[in-house]
Amino acid sequence: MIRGNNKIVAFCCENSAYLAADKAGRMRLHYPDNVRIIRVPCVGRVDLIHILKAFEKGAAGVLLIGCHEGACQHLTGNTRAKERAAYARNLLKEVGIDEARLRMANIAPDMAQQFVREIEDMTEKTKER
Amino acid sequence: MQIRIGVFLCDCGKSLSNIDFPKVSERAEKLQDVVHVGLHSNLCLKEGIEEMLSTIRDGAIDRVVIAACSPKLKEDAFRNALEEAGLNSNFLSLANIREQCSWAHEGDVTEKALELTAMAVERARFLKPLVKKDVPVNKEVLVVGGGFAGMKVALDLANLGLRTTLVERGLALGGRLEGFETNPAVPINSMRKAIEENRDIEVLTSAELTRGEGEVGDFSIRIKKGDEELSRSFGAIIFATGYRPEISPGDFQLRPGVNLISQEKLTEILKAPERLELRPKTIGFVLDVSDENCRLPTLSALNDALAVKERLGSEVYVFCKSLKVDSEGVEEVYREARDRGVVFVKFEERPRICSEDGRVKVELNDILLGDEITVFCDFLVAEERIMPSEGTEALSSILKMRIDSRGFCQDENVHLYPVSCERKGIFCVGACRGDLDIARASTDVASAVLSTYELLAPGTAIVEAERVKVDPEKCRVCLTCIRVCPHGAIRLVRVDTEREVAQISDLACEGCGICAAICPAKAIDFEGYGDEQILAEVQAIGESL
Amino acid sequence: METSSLVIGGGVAGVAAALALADNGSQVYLIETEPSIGGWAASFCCKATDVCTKCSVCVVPQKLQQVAIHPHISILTDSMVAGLSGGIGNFKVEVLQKPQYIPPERCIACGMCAEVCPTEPKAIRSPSPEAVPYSYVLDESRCLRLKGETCDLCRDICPTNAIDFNHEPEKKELGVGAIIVATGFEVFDAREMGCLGYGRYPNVLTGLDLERIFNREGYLKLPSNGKDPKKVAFVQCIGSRDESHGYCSQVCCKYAIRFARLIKYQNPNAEVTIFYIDLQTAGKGFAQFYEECQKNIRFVRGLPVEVLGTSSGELEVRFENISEGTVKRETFDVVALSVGISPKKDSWDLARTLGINLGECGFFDAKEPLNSNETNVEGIFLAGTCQGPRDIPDSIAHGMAAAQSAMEVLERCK
Amino acid sequence: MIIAERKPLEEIRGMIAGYKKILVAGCGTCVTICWAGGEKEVGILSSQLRLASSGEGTELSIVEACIERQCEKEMVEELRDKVQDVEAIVSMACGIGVQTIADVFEEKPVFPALNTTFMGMPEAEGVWTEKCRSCGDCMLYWTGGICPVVRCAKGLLNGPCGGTRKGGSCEIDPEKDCAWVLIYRRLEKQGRLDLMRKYYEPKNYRAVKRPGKIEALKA
Amino acid sequence: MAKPFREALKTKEFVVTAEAGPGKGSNVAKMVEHIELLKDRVDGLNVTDNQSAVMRYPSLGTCLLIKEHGGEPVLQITCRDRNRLAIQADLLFAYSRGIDNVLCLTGDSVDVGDHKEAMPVFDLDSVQLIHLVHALNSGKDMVGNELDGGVDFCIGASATPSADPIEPQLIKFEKKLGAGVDFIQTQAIYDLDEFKRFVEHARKTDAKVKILAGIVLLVGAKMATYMNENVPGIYVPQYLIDELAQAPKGKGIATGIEIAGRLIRQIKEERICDGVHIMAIGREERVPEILEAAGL
Repeated sequence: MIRGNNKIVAFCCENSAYLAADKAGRMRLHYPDNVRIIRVPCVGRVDLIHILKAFEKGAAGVLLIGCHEGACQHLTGNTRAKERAAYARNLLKEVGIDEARLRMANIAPDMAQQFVREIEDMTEKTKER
Repeated sequence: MQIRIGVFLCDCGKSLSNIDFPKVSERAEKLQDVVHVGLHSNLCLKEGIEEMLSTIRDGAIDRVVIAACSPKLKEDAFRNALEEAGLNSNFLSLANIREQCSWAHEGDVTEKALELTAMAVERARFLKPLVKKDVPVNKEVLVVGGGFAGMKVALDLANLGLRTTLVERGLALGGRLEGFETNPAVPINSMRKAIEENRDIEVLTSAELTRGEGEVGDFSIRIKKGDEELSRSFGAIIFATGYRPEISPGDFQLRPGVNLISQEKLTEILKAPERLELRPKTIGFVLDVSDENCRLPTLSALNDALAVKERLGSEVYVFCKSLKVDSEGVEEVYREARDRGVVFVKFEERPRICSEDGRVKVELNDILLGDEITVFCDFLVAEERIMPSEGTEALSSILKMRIDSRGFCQDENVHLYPVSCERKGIFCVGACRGDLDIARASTDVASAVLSTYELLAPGTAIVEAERVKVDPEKCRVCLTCIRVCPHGAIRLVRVDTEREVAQISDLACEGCGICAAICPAKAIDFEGYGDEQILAEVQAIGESL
Repeated sequence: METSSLVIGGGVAGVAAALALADNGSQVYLIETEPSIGGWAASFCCKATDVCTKCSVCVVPQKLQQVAIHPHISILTDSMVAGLSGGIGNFKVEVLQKPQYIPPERCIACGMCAEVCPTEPKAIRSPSPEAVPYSYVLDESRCLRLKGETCDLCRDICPTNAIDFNHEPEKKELGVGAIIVATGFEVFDAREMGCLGYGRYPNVLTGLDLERIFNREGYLKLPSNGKDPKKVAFVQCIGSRDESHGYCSQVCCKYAIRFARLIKYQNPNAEVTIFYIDLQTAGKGFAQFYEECQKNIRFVRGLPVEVLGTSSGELEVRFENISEGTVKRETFDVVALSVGISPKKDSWDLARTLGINLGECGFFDAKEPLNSNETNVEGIFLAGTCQGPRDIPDSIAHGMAAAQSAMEVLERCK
Repeated sequence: MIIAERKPLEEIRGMIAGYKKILVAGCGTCVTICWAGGEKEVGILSSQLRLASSGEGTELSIVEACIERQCEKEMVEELRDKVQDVEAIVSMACGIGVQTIADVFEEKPVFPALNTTFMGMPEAEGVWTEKCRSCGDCMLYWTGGICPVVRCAKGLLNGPCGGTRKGGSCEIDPEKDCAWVLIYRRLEKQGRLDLMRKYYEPKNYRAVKRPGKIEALKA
Repeated sequence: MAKPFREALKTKEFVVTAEAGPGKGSNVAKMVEHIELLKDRVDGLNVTDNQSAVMRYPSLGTCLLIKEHGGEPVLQITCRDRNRLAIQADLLFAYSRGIDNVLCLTGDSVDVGDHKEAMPVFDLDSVQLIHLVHALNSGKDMVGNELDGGVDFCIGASATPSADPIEPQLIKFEKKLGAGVDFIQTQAIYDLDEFKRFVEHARKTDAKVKILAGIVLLVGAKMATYMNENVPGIYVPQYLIDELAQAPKGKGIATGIEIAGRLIRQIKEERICDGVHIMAIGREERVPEILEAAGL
């Protein structure tokens, strides 16, 4: 049995979500400290295996956070990530992991509040397991 | 060879009080390959960096992990520092323990700080050096479209000493504005003359693009002129293919040419009013019927309305829903028109237009008066709907670039505005990317010209060689990466005599990593965000240290 | 002959111009009167719902980032142009910089100074989250020490010994080949239209207020009681297309519609109404978006003449519904005034210093309509909203265009 | 090339139930290109298997490998060391690869992780369509290069059935084109419609004696 | 005792056949009813072969039944369920029991039927099937072996006049004619002008072939629109749909019968073709009414 931890792995696009996270810090918006942000150049970089391995490590939840649809600097990165997340949810279902533990979100650089809300949400959702 | 990682913790002037730094450093020392852990207070300042550099030199450290403020602030400064220390600037791994740790949470976050550091260390263990290199770029520029924008591009580039080939589909340069009286006025003729005299501008009329390969700095293009096909190579391409005005008579129950005339026809009339046997008493302009969201028709209607007043002295009505005044100087023109007695009638439901004993009958609900009115005009000047010019789609598919939802060049994405498209080295200026007035178009031209100049003028471009790289051994040539690359940066090349594999252009690659994520053979590595590097971070999560 | 250049104003247009010049190898001085660059746009908010609505705000932070770390750009904050001599190719610009009690290059933003500052409110302001450079600012008017009292708390605690009370205003002389003016705009002060109740009622806001609320809070709540808004009204053309503003501000209709959409997205049962004269819905990619919006946003032609507070704390809007030809009253709980773009009041001083003309609307005057960057003075160019209303992409384009004109000058200087 | 699809995880887990140490072997040719059994997929399947078993608390250790071609005995040999210390092999190759591995490592149970579906080509990113049924009696030369045997749902040789839908799509799937309409259009374009008017004798379905075997004549 | 179908084809002005759709199961009572009802009113009862790929009582069995009750059967054979051996065997058996009319069809795909997992055979196609019957008629099986006791079938084939696109269909149709058929039975037709064009075309290739227009009984507007959308090769013009729609509730079928009658009458009067084949799918009992409506 993999040692479960309560960590939430958040793959954050460095053009949007990562900046939002920084801003949240600057605004001292306090959110649960179980989140681990992994910076990626575009959320489209996140591969299925990255998501699965995170769960293998016992992550409570995985977030893919990118720019809003239509605002990806690489045009299709975020939409691909969205499709990938959907596909990954099936893979998780196959292994009996609650799909809700993987989510794709869209956060703009200035959306510190929304970023915090995402983290809190995911933390809540993954608490009762 | 054994990796020697140096970890540099910064407590930001001892201000990050919710992190127990001694504890962090003591535990960090136990991490694999870590040979040094130092605690600093001002790593971002000169003196801080100096300290770090000497430690790096003395400790023969070859991988640097810095746990401090957000990479967005000092990453570049640190990379430069590494080079100063004689290390490859890529041997840096950062942990954001200020913005995303100390500042972001209440209470003690030592554990998290430690884990973030551990993640950075794990990542550092897999870093490989990145080499900067110069790639030559072709300084020739291809300009597609010989209208106002295209000609201006060619002239401005020539001013900056870049040679251009100006390809025009039509018989001559000039384009849409040819023969039109525009406001502001455009010196088409003098521009054409200037181009003819300019040695750095090659003009190809009645010519069209047939094929396009390659990427920024090295596009190879086939151009069909008459029955001969020329192949040329260029460093950059600028689209100035303009727009196509479309009159849909279907919008009015009128006979085109008789009581429904085009803007062109009106211009003709205005050029020589004396030729008219009888002066029209009333002329109407209709807007927002064919397309509610265009600026250009409004602009031309306003200018024409004024001209009509001045030269024909007719009654002028402008029927519209919402007058588009959001371009420079239009409000003034609008006011002037009103002062000169042009009548503006606003409607909510589209007017009922039909011809009645030779004249045009316009019935509509004038929302300012709040009731039905009927206006008789001698003729109506048809509203032109602004459409992408013919072949835009074909052209963009030749160069593998996306078009927007209305079929114009350049996808709707704010990061591309004003003039870029998803492929580096290809620019779209003027009305080919939407309905743009002349003022905006000339601004477009200037920005595209400067971007092109920046790209090509030096003759070479400095890139990080093989940051994203296809391993020719592992590549199965499934073409997936070529199909998915949003920047058209990947192509097939022969590695040895018989075998072809995908190869990424260092210059055209924008480093998104989409290809690396999707490659079914895991043949693509993305230094800094490679699988092993990302997975290393993942592995470090939740490790009790 | 100088190949370096000066950009006056650190807003989007200025930043775009500076980047374009610097990327082309010119040494750029970017001067900004405020303590940080970015101008208005830096404090604006993304208006995306579940999809991007193309407001372009998200392109700003990256540009600021690039400027901040660009080796060829030196940023001078708290600075203004005091004098100009010479001409195209070799201008001598006299720049006056306010005392840098906390020099940005020394401040690590640890914030300990603010913690110890005894005054209330603090004399040391923390930078806004998007500030570039990200450093603390000392407010002369509040600082005890500068008022002559003895207080060294902040200086003593500052870990980098950055704080220095003896800083004097600094005069710098810069030699540049070309100058780009990008001083931006002023937001129309809605108080000038007292009848609309701005400043009188907490729930009467301006577009600018909305930008800031969404930027900081992320969600719109009633300023009066923190509840979700149920009925929201937008009023267009505030400080645009009137006697004193003979132009369209170009941005208001779009931002109003985007905000309306965003509010609907965040709480779908809110009713949103937009009062307008002519809707400016042209522009790349906006048509379909507007189509969408018409489904769940109410557009009313005609502008309110008066906004009154009701006993129940709501806002009664009296407006002439032109389409129906009637004067109506309707209550809302938020009224947002779509304030427009006004020329800067102090433009005149700069105009005099640089010898460039002002147009009748109060914006800097472009020499010829076909090149709205050129001024009457050779070598001085205009960028962005200081020349006329523009949205973010147009300002960036205009900035780059100005840089292109400047570049031609600098090329000749080489 | 050969197109395959991965089996549902449940089915695969059913096969390997009880084994504690397995090898998941990918194939680097056809099934990599069709996103079914390449190195990437090996990683995903292995990860899924680990997650599933750890979820149940059963232990399972997995060796991951991906070789050039599983349909070559010599190349399969590369796996020998890895095979040595596992109890079973999950092959992510086509049916051919699975059998090759099974032949080479007779002593070990070999399980297929893929369903081999057809021979086809990529239509677009992530889309593959069937193009050939290896009937051993190629008739493409008179059907304008469009194979009615596989692309007509009924494999008709003398023209379309009455089931052609409006606009020329297939009776069984409006998404698919009627092969014979395609053939008609192509031959028409080439001015060779006479080919379509010819009568074609019943097909020789034994052109290849099954199981097929070819011995190239040695020069 | 009805006179042989082939006789009717040769001699009669206007030939009428009706379709008999076997049911699922061994209970043939209802079938017998229909046979009794129709056998003397029509020149041939035409039995479907696992129609729409739904497993049913066999075509061959039903034909025997018709024979037993003194009717004139037309055996439908599709290529879907039997390979060339089975087909030939069945034909020999049929002939030996006096069933000597055969309609050669491709057959609907198993995908549309109730045994979707079944192996679709299609060893032959309809054109090849026609050739096969000719081979048997000449006393040899399809590989040329002599038969001990030959056969003599009256051969029919199908056609789809309202297919879109029509050209490929016509080419195949010409092949059928080329193979040699005695009669053509078309898919349901409603637009007579279109049908006329089709007949013209057919005559060009084969002046003698007898053409029976397919008449499918419409029971209501819904059915009509459904067929337009879902049944390939059938097109019901809007005016007919409207006519059906206007019919009072429950009277739809009456209107349908009326329409069918009208069509048949017009075909007969204008001598557009040689007869009709009535398909009253599941409503065989109403066929007499149609005949009356048609004045037959």
